[in-house]
Amino acid sequence: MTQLPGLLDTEAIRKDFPILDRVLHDGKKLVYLDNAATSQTPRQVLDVLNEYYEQHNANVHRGVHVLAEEATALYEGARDKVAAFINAPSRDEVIFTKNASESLNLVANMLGWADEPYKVDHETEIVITEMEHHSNIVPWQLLSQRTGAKLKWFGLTDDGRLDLSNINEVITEKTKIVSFVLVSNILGTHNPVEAIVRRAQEVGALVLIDASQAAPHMPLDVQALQADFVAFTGHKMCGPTGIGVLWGRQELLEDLPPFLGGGEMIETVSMHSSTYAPAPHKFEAGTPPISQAIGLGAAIDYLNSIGMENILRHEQALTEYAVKKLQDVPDLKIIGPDTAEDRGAAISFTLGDIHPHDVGQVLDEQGIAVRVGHHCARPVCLRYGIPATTRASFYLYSTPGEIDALVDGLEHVRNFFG
Amino acid sequence: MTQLPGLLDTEAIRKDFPILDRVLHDGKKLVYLDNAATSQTPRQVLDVLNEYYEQHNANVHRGVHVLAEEATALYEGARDKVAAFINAPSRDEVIFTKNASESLNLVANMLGWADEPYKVDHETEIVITEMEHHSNIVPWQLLSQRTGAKLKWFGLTDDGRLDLSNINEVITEKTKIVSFVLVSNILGTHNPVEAIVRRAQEVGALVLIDASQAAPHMPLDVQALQADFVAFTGHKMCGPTGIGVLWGRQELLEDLPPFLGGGEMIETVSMHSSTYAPAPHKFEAGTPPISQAIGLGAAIDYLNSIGMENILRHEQALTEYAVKKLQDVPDLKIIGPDTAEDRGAAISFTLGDIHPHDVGQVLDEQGIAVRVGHHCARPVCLRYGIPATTRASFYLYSTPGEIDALVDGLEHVRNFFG
Amino acid sequence: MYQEVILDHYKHPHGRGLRDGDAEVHHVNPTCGDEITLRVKYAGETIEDVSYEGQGCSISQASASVLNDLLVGKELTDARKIQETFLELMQSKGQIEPDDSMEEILEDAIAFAGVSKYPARVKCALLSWMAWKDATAQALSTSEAPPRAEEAKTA
Amino acid sequence: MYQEVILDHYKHPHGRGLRDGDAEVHHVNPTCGDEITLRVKYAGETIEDVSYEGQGCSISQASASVLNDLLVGKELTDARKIQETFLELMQSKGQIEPDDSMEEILEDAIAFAGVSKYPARVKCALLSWMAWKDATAQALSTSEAPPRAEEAKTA
Ligand SMILES: Cc1ncc(COP(=O)(O)O)c(C=O)c1O
Ligand SMILES: Cc1ncc(COP(=O)(O)O)c(C=O)c1O
Repeated sequence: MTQLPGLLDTEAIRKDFPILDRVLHDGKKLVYLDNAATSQTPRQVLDVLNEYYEQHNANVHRGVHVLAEEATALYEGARDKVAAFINAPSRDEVIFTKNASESLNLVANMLGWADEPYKVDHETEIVITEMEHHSNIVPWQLLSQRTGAKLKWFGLTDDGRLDLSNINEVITEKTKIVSFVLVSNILGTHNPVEAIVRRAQEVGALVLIDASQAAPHMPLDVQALQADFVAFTGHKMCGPTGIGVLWGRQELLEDLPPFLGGGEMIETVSMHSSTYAPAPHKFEAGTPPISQAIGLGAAIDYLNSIGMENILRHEQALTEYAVKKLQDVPDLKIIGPDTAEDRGAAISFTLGDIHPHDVGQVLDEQGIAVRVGHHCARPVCLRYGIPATTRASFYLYSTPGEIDALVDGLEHVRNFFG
Repeated sequence: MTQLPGLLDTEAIRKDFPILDRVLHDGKKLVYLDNAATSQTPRQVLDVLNEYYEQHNANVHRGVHVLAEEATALYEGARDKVAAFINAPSRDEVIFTKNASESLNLVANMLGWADEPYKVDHETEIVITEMEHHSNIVPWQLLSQRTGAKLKWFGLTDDGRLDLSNINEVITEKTKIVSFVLVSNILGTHNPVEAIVRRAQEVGALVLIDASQAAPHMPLDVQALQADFVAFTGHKMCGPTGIGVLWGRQELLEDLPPFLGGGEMIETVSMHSSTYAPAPHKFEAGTPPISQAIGLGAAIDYLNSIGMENILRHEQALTEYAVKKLQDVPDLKIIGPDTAEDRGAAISFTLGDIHPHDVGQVLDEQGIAVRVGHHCARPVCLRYGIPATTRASFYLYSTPGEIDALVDGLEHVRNFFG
Repeated sequence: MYQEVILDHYKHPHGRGLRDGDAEVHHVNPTCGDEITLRVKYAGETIEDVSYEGQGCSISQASASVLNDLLVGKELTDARKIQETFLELMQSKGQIEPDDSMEEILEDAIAFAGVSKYPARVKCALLSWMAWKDATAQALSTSEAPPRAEEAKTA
Repeated sequence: MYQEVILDHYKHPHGRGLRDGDAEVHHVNPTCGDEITLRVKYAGETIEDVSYEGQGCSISQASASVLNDLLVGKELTDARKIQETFLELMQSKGQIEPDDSMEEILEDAIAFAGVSKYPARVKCALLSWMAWKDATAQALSTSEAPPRAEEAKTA
């Protein structure tokens, strides 16, 4: 077995993930390298979910019976855990959504309906980047179509990084919001937050950071980031599906208008008018994803038990190993940074003329699960003139042995289509 | 044990719900009568959730590996189950949301951004009723504030039914949308769909039916209802939290604009513009609540195994029994229809001058879980000049014995505060 | 949680009814609809009267009655101390075991210790106290600049 | 799913390249970016040529090659029958065991039976066929009113 400095004790960790024992296609052991799409769920999280439904299930808030109080305490307890995990100044700044996409749309809609000074309208500009996930592109296209605001973006350099050379032209006095990804899900690039935030603050624009590929993999400190909003999603960080998070600065959440209307988000309702509860409830209409939030809390406990610094170190070691090994595969070209520096553990590549669909399919026949396609970041494919990529992405349970299996698998693919 | 005609074999059914064995406050057995807030979850659903996470968990759509294909088949299979459950003409008319509130907001937002003939603007009118859940009031207040459309509503009669006497003045040629609840969560009233739909069709208005309190309790046939949209929520029908449904007529879903933008809802994206996938995906941005949809599918299997007709009969028998027994409690006044006719299994009442909070608390001390407050339907409380109600609500596992326990509990409450 | 003392105050509220005052506030607990209208009357720094009307559960009603008992006749500095101690108790989630000094300050109000275990009911217990705080701020701002709580404490 | 026949067609595509035609269409598979530009040329009801250019996976490329093999020289009625049979096979989710009559109609295209088990790949296999159908409709509508598929079948 390959030993790299900084690796976690994956033998022990893998025991927590029942799915990793799955055997596919008559005897192929699952090699799960699709973690940027979704992570697997440890039994510690499943245990908490089961216990919730078997012991405490009730609708939250305003109940006076025991189950309702327990469910509320668990749900609000999960909020405390998330707040601590991202070092939020206040638990009331943590809004539960259904996924990162809803979190991003929530901000776009708040700003669309906001009063001055936040209001996005035809005289203002929105800034994103060419490496955004579709979930951080389409909401802004919709907002721009509906308000007349101009949508601008940072382009990419040939080596898969943000081109900030024209930052002062892209972010201007007209910019109301700058929204960008902390770690790209297709390129793996870890973006330079500070430079962007500094310029945004200079012109008084708000900053939204899409941390969907960061929160699962490294310590996240919203205060250090100096952003106004940070979005991420539960299913990529050992949590269940159906839960996302939006963190936002308290005074913004106070000032900005609500998005979805309904039960739980109100203070008082009459047929003629309503007033709204303070944040976070103002932004959580209807019965929230209760068990999912609790499951995310359990996932955070699990990640903390291993340590985000340790997870980061583990993935960095794997990424360095993988980048090297992959570059030895003939005809393989990494799309994105081709060193382990300032990058996450998602590595996209092309393999000669072999279409990623074929790469993925033949790898699958060997039990190796990777993602192929444009990874919901089609502008990146357009930018690099490729139809799609194959992407391998690692997590805390990934091993060097799995990277070796991938490399062997790619050799097989080459022979197969050679 | 009280035997009523039409009752289900609750002894067998209750074995499926682990939480019903819970013992509270040193030895009080849980009597769960808060089913209108949320239902309990049978182990058949939990088993499916666990199996999903332990065997098949992956992100859905566009994956070529086994797990992705299995997860997609399970997720889309759940859509088939929902479509069959509500007799939808097409599976593509079933949109998964996070809860009924999102479903209702989705329609309000579609109409706000729609082109003619659907567009809601300052020349048009929106019609709701005074017995709506806040989740079917606030979205329309927001839409009305943001577009200038006029919000109108049907009032209530003294016996807790819709006052349709002025239907032709309420629904007019200006009406673009009529949105109302099929079964009220506070009054229990089952509303006369046909009269409202007929008038709406006459003036060419769309009809949205909030079936949150209907779908769990009776056969639901969207074609028979002749509505344009129907919304409901998974956690009230033995499913997990974090999943809701919006059914809509195909041609409307084609014509109307998207709401949340992001991954999965697109056809093709460039930085300059995007096109959208056909429904239902057009309305499902981001990673959907995968396991929750699958869990809802399992809940539907479970309900079907018992039979929605049988569940309806069971609840009708219980409701008739409860209405009679409750009326024998001195000072108890039912808010809503005081017979079992055209009503669901949620019964609200006041008990003399004793505040519902006190009623609920003292019942809780006896292990009896009811809901107290305005039940997210504050206009109903205003209408009847009461601050709040106590509400008992039943489901397929409820028994006459639990109703007896409630009645005894209420006697105790009266003595306690007497 | 339903201590005899609480039930007594609920059934026989002290000082209920609206009388003359320097300021009036109306507070609502949106989750349950509890309401209170409350007036304060000051003679300099002395609380001459706290009068109130309202509807709500036994906890919110009894709490208003206890408030009237405890605060009428007190100096503002002492009243603030009582209010803060009550707030601390109610936010303790049942973790504080009231000691003698707390009992001395809170008198009958110590009976609400059990309520602090029920998050849904804490707001009921605090309703009148928050209303009093608010009304006092209004009354004093219209007369003369009030001493701030912090200054008052060290005075 | 990667039958020898499919790989052969992929590596040595038949009739690839754009030539003269009556109509041209461009189809894209948005989920994977597969693209095809396809032209049809008719001589009356006879398919004189199907020419194409495109990029995509082996399945979509091989499928276009097989299409060219199967359809060029056929009468429209027969071509429609082949297209419909192929569609049926691809939508079978691996449930159809192709019988002799199907094999006779589909020839090499029968090799795609295995692909039908992979929902994500079915669209790849159908891309060129959908493009052909579309191009044909265009070509015929610009010349004369085409016989409808239903009529053609019973003819
Ligand atoms: C009638 C009615 N409509 C809408 C809702 C909202 O459902 P959810 O809270 O799941 O969004 C509820 C339940 O809370 C309800 O009873
Ligand atoms: C960078 C990035 N942003 C946003 C998202 C959207 O997350 P979700 O699909 O959970 O809404 C993803 C993942 O799909 C992502 O990788």
